[in-house]
Amino acid sequence: MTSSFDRVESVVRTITDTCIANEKYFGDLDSVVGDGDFGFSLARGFERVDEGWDTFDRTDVGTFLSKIAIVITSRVGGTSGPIWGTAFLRAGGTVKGKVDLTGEDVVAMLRAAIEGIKARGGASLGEKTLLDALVPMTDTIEERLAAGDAAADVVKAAAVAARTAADATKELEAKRGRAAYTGERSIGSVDPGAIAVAVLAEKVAETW
Amino acid sequence: MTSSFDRVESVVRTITDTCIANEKYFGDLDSVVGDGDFGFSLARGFERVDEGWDTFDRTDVGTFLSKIAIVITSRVGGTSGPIWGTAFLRAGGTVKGKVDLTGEDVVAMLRAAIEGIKARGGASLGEKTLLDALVPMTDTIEERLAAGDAAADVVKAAAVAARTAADATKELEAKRGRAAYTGERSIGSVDPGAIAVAVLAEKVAETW
Amino acid sequence: MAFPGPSRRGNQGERELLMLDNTTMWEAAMKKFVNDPKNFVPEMLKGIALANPGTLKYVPEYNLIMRAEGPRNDKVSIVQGSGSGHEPAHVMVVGKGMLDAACPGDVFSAPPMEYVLETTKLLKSDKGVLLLVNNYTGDKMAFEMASELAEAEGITVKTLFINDDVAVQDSLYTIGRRGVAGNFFVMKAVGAAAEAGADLQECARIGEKVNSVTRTMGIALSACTPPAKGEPLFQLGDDEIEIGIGIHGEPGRRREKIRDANAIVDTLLDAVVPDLPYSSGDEVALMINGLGGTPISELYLLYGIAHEKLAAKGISVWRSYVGEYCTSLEMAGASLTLVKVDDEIKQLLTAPAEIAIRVF
Amino acid sequence: MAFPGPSRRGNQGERELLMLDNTTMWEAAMKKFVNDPKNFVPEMLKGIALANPGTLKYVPEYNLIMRAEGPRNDKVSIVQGSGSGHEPAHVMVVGKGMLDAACPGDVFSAPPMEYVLETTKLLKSDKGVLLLVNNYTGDKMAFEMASELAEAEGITVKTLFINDDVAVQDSLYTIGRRGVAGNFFVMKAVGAAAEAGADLQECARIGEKVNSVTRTMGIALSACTPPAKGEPLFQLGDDEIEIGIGIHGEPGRRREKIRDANAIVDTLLDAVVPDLPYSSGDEVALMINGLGGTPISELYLLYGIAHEKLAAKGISVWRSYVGEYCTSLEMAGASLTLVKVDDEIKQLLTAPAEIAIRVF
Ligand SMILES: Nc1ncnc2c1ncn2[C@@H]1O[C@H](COP(=O)(O)OP(=O)(O)O)[C@@H](O)[C@H]1O
Ligand SMILES: Nc1ncnc2c1ncn2[C@@H]1O[C@H](COP(=O)(O)OP(=O)(O)O)[C@@H](O)[C@H]1O
Ligand SMILES: [Mg+2]
Ligand SMILES: [Mg+2]
Ligand SMILES: [Mg+2]
Ligand SMILES: [Mg+2]
Repeated sequence: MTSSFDRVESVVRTITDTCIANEKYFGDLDSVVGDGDFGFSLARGFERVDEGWDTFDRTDVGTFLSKIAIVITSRVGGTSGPIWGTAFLRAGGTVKGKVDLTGEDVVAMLRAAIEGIKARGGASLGEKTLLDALVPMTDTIEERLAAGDAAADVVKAAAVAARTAADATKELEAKRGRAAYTGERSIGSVDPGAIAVAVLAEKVAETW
Repeated sequence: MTSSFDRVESVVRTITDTCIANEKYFGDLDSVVGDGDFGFSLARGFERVDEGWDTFDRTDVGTFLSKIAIVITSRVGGTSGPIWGTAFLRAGGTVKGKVDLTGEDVVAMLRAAIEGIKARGGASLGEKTLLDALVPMTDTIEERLAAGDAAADVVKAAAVAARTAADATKELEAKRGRAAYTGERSIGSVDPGAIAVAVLAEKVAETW
Repeated sequence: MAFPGPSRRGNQGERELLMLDNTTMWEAAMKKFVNDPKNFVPEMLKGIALANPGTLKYVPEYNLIMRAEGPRNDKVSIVQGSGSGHEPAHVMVVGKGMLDAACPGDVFSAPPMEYVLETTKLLKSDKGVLLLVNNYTGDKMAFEMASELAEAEGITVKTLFINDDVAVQDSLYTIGRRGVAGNFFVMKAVGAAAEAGADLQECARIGEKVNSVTRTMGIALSACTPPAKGEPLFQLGDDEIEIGIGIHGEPGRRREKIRDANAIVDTLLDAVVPDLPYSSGDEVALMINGLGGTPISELYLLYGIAHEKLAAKGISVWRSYVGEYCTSLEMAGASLTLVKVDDEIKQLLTAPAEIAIRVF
Repeated sequence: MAFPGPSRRGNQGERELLMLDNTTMWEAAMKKFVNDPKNFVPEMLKGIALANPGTLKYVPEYNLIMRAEGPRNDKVSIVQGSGSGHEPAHVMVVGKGMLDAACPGDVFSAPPMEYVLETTKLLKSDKGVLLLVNNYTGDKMAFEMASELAEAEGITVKTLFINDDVAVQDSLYTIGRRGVAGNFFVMKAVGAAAEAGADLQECARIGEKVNSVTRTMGIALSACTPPAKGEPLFQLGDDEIEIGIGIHGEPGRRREKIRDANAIVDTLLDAVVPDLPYSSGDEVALMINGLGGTPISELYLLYGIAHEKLAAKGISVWRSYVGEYCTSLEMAGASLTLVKVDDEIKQLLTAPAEIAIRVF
């Protein structure tokens, strides 16, 4: 599987639009055991991405993603700004100078994003964060690519994996972020960050 | 009709108990276009009357009523303290030194109370105050006494007159007190003070 | 409440039922920090005194908060009474440079006459006692009766009625405009003058002057629940606001649909500005007063809008007053007050004072 | 929001639908003084600046309120950031003797990293910049990233995390206790020290010291509605209260039935007192902080009860702090904070300060 710059742009575009469109939904998820700002924070940040859309340096995928990362890190409030910004920054870092991406590149980007998130926030798998959707999704992508699946199928499988994993965060007790304060009371509600990953993966699959 | 000191005491006792028992009802009436404190104010004041009940000087009806008046004037807040206190004070003033009262005494007491209320608050008939129940009730008592009715019948007729008149305050526009601020919006709800007079008259008739 | 020993008493059953009702009511409906609702005011007053040891004294018999040092014969005593439920007005603005004492009634009830009389006696000074009263029927009666009686006992008393609320117009019948949040400016100016040694006449002149250039208009977004009542005083629809609300929850001029903050400030200014009127070139104090349940963030938002709209009319804000000055329990809402200031008023409003409400 | 010219863009339809939804939501459900909910924070900040001309400055690019005179090289700059919705914390305690600047994020959101970085740059001083941060994941990250970048630009920075909330216990996993209303005491003490010329090290020492003797516990009687959300953050039953509520509406330790004020004070003291612990013979500052929707009358009632219960334990209250210090929008509720004081802390807490929130 190779992916053109256009494809990267279209995926980032989808992420941008989806985060803006789901402001209320993401916010509602975050008010169950959090503070309700997750949707607002992402939406305001991705509005900035939208506003600057035509101005980002598109020399290569790495540069493009790092520009997006700066907007997110700088302008998204709450935990999500540093977390999501770091993810985009690290993903971009693995593909500096590249214009076309291989399947291995995509997996490397996602692994780098995951490591960045872990480094920034100190979370591990199973602590009820967006990692609990992102990691299983990346695993699936890697497996399907290894199995030689077509890109469109890989993307669909990724969406299914992300959704399944995100829904499964319901059973977890939060150990990180604001939800962690509630301890056992966090069991029974899904993690907003994980659901956001699932929604984004589904939208990407839909618009592939 | 003559009335013993016992009868006076029993009427005042009924007023006291009824005002305490109707705290919530009177308060609710006052929150429609007023500030909701009418029931609370009367109840707290008559609780004082209750507490001091055995201690009031019972030399004669005038002295007894003036002692009650002092408690009410002193300890009832809002408009009702001065208004109701003045009414008791003036009523007592007309029967100084008397232990048994005639029908004429009762009418004189009520007329004096009415004049006291008017002097204190500047209100006239038809301005949606307790006067609009008190005056028709007094008129009825005077008529029935003149017609030679028995005391128990006079008291019953008084209760009916007070009730009818109090209910009719619904149609009036408030010109005095807090309700007056609302002007035309006061039309459609009864005056709490007038209803209180009706309730008291009915209880007096019941317990006669 | 304990019923005292043997006595002639009527329908006891009905009264016990009522007490039971009250308890149930409290448990079921009331989200308040309160013990026995009947003791709400005394327990609050006790808290104020405990929070200000050495400077404030609480006299439980008369709901009285007074300066611990008591009245001084070389200073006019300034006293304000009114219903409770408007805190910090007036019990929390007792102290050097403002009130000498405040005697509140129960929630939203004028103080009983006796409270006013005994307060006046306890605050007796050779220079006289100035009673500040918000202009309501009950308060007026209690203060008039009390000052008559106090004078009969040889105390020099003057009474000043505050009536800054433009929501209620004078008429042949009503007692006239109500006193609302603008009373803060009267208390502050008169308090400063008295502290500086002004005589009773002069204190009264200053109070009248400040009152005459002060106008207020309020808006409620929600009702409020007097503790002893246990239920909201009135019902406002989910999208309704009450324009011209009284500080005791009395209905105002009219009900309207909720609108944005710009439109609300317009409504308030349209009522207040033409009333005095305040005109281009005037300097004003601008108060945005919270009614109890509205956060200070919203008050500052309103302030910014009002400040700019006044500037656009050529009216310049000399000083801002943003916060809670005269509330209606936990009612959500705000009032806007303008005071036309001159050098004398400015000096009195900024003179030092040491009162219970402070930040640190 | 205007969409800029021609650009590659996805599902526009869905976004327009969302905007429509937002408008409807505002009109239908929200009883607040607000224009466009997205501009709630900027419009409030503008109001603060307009209310304090000459002393405070608003820098819209970074949600920044700073002293008008700017940083001084002979004084450590004290900066606090956090989410908005906690007013007066922290934007209204900027001024001489307290903060040099505050950079809030949106309602209940840590400020974006860029705000913190640019604020730090604008507040650069030869004596250094002290960043005060309430201990939450998002705030911690933003401040850590910003101070790394600021140091890279040659600014001397120290960061101090405030964590006074006993409702949340330390654990292997969580970031630890939260910072809540007790941060007022840290800001006040550090502000006074900086004003008096203390160096960065000394300011940090004082901040750590005050933080180490400060403990808070809060209770919510109602939820609150972030303007941009338009709906309450959570639902509490008519007779339910949330014990150990977070200042962003995060659930607390548990839900219980509403009880009387005495029992509530017991719950708060039982959580706070044994935590440090505060013991017989200690002198404390006692703060009863309102969460935004609770009237000051109820706060004083709680104060009085707490004061007496502490006295009964042999803990004497040195000074009272009753009012709103750190709120959660219009949430009804209160928190209780104790600070164990010594002469140094007393002196710093009572040192003069000139800040936006004031009475007159
Ligand atoms: N330490 C962490 N590491 C990684 N992700 C985290 C961490 N803490 C929280 N998150 C994610 O962030 C989401 C919440 O984001 P946001 O609302 O911006 O945070 P907050 O309001 O608590 O600052 C959570 O649903 C979770 O997926
Ligand atoms: N000026 C007046 N003269 C006589 N009665 C009055 C006057 N004003 C009000 N009232 C009566 O008092 C009642 C309200 O009493 P209360 O609640 O104690 O007054 P407030 O709360 O307005 O001070 C009214 O229902 C009316 O009957
Ligand atoms: Mg959140
Ligand atoms: Mg009333
Ligand atoms: Mg009243
Ligand atoms: Mg947040």
